[in-house]
Amino acid sequence: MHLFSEEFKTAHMLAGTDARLKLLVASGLLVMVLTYHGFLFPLFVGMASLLLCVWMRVPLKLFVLRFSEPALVALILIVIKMFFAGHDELFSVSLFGVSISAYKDGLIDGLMIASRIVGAVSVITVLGFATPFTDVIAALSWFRVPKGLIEILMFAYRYIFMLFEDAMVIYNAQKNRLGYSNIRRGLSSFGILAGSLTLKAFEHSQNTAVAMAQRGYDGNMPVLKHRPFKPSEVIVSIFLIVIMGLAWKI
Amino acid sequence: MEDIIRLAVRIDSFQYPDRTRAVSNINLDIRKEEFAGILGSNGSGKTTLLKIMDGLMKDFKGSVHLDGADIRKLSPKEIYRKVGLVFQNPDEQLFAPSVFEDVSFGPLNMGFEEEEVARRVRGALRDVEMEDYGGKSIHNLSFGQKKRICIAGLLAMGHEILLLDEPTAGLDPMGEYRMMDLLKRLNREKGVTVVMATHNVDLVPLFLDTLYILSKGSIVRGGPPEQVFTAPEEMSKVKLRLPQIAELIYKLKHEDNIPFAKIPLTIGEARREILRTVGLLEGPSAPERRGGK
Amino acid sequence: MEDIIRLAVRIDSFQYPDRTRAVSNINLDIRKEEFAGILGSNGSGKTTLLKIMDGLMKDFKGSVHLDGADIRKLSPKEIYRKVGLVFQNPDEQLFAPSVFEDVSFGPLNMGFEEEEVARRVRGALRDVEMEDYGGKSIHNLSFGQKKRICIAGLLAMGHEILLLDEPTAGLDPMGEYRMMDLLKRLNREKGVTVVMATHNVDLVPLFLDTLYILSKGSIVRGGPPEQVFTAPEEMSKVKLRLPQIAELIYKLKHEDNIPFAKIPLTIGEARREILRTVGLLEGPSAPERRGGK
Amino acid sequence: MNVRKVLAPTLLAAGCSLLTVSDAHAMHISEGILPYGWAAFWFLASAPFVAYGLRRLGQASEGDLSFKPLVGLLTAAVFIISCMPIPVPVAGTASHPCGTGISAILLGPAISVLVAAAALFIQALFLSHGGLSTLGANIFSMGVMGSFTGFVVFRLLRRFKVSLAAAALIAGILADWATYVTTSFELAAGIRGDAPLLPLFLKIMVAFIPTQLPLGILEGMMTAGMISLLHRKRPDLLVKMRLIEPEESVPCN
Ligand SMILES: Nc1ncnc2c1ncn2[C@@H]1O[C@H](COP(=O)(O)OP(=O)(O)OP(=O)(O)O)[C@@H](O)[C@H]1O
Ligand SMILES: Nc1ncnc2c1ncn2[C@@H]1O[C@H](COP(=O)(O)OP(=O)(O)OP(=O)(O)O)[C@@H](O)[C@H]1O
Ligand SMILES: [Mg+2]
Ligand SMILES: [Mg+2]
Repeated sequence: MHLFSEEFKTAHMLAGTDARLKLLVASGLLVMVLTYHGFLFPLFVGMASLLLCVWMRVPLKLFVLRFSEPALVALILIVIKMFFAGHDELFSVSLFGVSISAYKDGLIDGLMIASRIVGAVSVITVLGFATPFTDVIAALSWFRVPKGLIEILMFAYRYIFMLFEDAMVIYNAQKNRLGYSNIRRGLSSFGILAGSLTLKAFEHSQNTAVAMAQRGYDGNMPVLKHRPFKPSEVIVSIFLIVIMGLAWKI
Repeated sequence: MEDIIRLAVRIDSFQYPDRTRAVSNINLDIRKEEFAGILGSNGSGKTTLLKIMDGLMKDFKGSVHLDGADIRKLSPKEIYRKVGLVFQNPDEQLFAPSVFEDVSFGPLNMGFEEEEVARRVRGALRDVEMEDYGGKSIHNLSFGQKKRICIAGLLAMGHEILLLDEPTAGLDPMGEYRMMDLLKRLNREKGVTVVMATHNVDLVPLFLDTLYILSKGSIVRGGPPEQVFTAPEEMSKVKLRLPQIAELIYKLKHEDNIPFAKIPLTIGEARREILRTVGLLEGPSAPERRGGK
Repeated sequence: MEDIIRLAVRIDSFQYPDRTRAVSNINLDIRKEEFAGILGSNGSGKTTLLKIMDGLMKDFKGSVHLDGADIRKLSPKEIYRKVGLVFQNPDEQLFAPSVFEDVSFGPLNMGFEEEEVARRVRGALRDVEMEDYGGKSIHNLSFGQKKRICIAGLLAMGHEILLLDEPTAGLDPMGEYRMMDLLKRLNREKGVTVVMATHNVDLVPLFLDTLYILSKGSIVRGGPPEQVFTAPEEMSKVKLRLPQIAELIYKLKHEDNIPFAKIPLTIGEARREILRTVGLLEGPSAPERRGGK
Repeated sequence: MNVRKVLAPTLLAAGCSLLTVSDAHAMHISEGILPYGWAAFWFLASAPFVAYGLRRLGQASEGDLSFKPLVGLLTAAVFIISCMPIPVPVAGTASHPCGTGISAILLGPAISVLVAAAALFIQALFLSHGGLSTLGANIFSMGVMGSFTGFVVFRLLRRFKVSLAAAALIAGILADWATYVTTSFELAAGIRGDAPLLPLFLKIMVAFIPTQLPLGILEGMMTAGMISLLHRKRPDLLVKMRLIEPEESVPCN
């Protein structure tokens, strides 16, 4: 399962940097992208992020996959805006006798939103690629995100893997006994898989609770420890924010 | 083994919700620093009994006392400070993403400093011979490796009472032996009280102070291992058998009429016994001649 | 064992996604009606090897041929009509709600009529001594009982080639013996080719035609069990040991200089060997005197 | 077994489509779509619900160590369920169910908001599915509207002695639709610029009808399937969640 693809995350310098700083810088950039009026800055951020991803050796396939959804949304938005909002008629097409006109200001609006999407998504994508999940959690707890939420995130993260794992395991077990030998049997097997996965998952969560209680869990996860900030990293982060801030201003 | 009772188990009966009566008529005292074993066939109730002793199942008829206190009235925290249970199936026990995180979970909850935690984790991983696997994901271990990590997870906490459900199952022959040796050392040197369920008639009984035989949910025999393993017929009634070494000597004694004085359980004892008996057959001087020890 | 190769395994190397190299340089031929065993310490790659042989993992370097056909090119249907794998951890294998439903899953998929399915399920459950548990929920079984149901699930399908990952682990001593006996009978009477991974040095090797020793992902030794089990030092290098009986006789022979002609693996053989040797020491007529067989 | 019949096609479709990535998820609002004003507004709107959820979580997990793992499990389930793009042939696009119906029924609406928040956060960060800046909006539509609708509908129907499965079915459907209506509104408000809100909202909603109508029904069936499966196999859980009375729990074997 390449959902989180932790594998390449350790291979580069960015993975090791303080997750709190990464989170701050990313949020800063995100705010700048959202508050910017125009195309240039978001596209610039997008380009920079893309380069970073290349540098991090993010597999291209993964990258495209990550961007496919926002890109499509952006495209749809451009179309919606172009045809449904605006005054400045650009051209008009006639479809089944109904004439629909495209508007120039609508198109520009659409493009602006699209560039915002590209910029924002790429910032978060880099953040996601560059930060192991557990680091994110630790950083969040430092930012005083409520403990309940943090714990749910931690459990959820574990169970996501577990559910995929369990689904694979059941699937293999069924395949091994000819579970998917024809469509009818396949359907029935899949039903069993779904049901079994559900029950197994609940069973698992109870087992986890018992196993954790056994080892001293009393309803609160042990506190996550934080290393002190590294001055060099802090300086680089501030520098980055300032530069980007300048670019944003211009 | 001292004469203080740490776990006093009196179970009239316990039924699972589907009405399977898994254990009944249990009267078992685990003494301080005892090394006890529970041997029984599949479905005889070993796991159920250990889970009851660990306070995980409460709706049994009878009582279980931990250091004199009713286990049903103790909070999980009070129980688990003293008692730790290694589950039979490692997948029921491991939950953290990586080996290190899993093993450190207990010590962290006990409130130790980071260094102490790391020290304990390293120590525990060394004990189960998995030092190099700290960073590995839990899912990516082999079965025997998972089993080892389960045990490490409890060792790192340093419980006074360890309950182990088949700790040697799934370990390789050398791992089995080392694990038993480790438990024995914990028991002798640190005074840890150990209760383990097992099928391993060949190896495990040699390490135990007391051995209980469980059959259909009840204890049918108990005592030092040499006294419990007597006749093969007795054992096969409860779907068990003698240790192989014992069986060999038993057969030589009873079917081939070689006059062994006792039935040994270990290779070392058997060697001595054979040499002595063969020596007897040949005349008293024989063993010396062969330099046997 | 015939001289037709059913599984030809040539693996240069196999790596898990996290870069663990689990097996390498495997060159293994499983013959028709062979009963082969793979012995190895924890993490030596047994499970991985069996999963590759079962077609579950395909991105290895090398080739595996099933009856001459590249296993990577066969459809699941083609593979699993012939080959069945019993997983090491029963929780990886059982998925249906009840025992009956789980065991009948395979036969149903093979398209049998309801009666035939029921007949097969009953037969398989009888084979693993779980006849009375058909209606029980899978989750409510003991570990050993689950293990038995796993095996029943495959037996009910009647595969020509059975791969078993630690089929005796978790079974009680008598269950272990019966299971091996059952597999042996399947092998001898029905011509089923059996490959099993195991840690059980004491019992399992006695039943095998061929024994392979796996260490760090490679096969380091192979041959009939008597030839593989030679010196204890050799074994302990790969974290294994001799069967206890063999070790006893080995020690008597090499340390106590009792002139045994060979190192037996089973109790029966050991008895004969001891009687013969002791008889020799006493003079040729001795065994008859004691009526030893 | 009826559950199996319902679950099978549902999940098979979902599973197959996981492999063919042809997705334009309509349910979560993507990163960057909303102008900052709206983004902030939706954060503020959902904050009280999250806070309330946290309080309920604290109360519920007190003395029950298995509660937080259970919430985590359902979060994982919601995460996965709302990652399944389901192709809808009519519209030529794909969308996904949200799963908050089931979590609201099992855990109550307040905690279900948390579940949605956590699932959305992980998706935003690691899958670019939804977004951090649009997290507030997505929590509001999927978490708040989805959960409360699902929960209220379920409880109401149960009050009128509707069977568990039927109540779950309808609750699942309506939770899904409520989410989609809210999302459409958020989207329209966010992107309209100076165009009038209502027509755009209606257009977006209509555009998604072919996708979302059948999807809602699919989600309802999934919810019903899971609830009745739990009812048969783990009635103890439903009793614990106060969905059924202890005497309603059929003994399992
Ligand atoms: N959750 C459960 N619900 C119902 N019955 C159960 C449950 N767990 C175990 N049993 C039954 O209770 C009996 C005792 O089970 P237990 O797990 O204690 O056996 P065991 O001695 O540990 O066996 P094994 O050697 O196979 O581990 C068995 O007959 C089993 O089928
Ligand atoms: N899914 C996985 N991902 C990564 N590494 C794995 C995975 N499964 C097993 N390994 C590693 O591969 C090696 C071989 O594992 P395997 O399960 O084949 O061992 P085994 O011989 O079956 O051991 P055991 O006796 O404990 O069952 C081990 O070092 C293990 O840690
Ligand atoms: Mg057990
Ligand atoms: Mg293995």
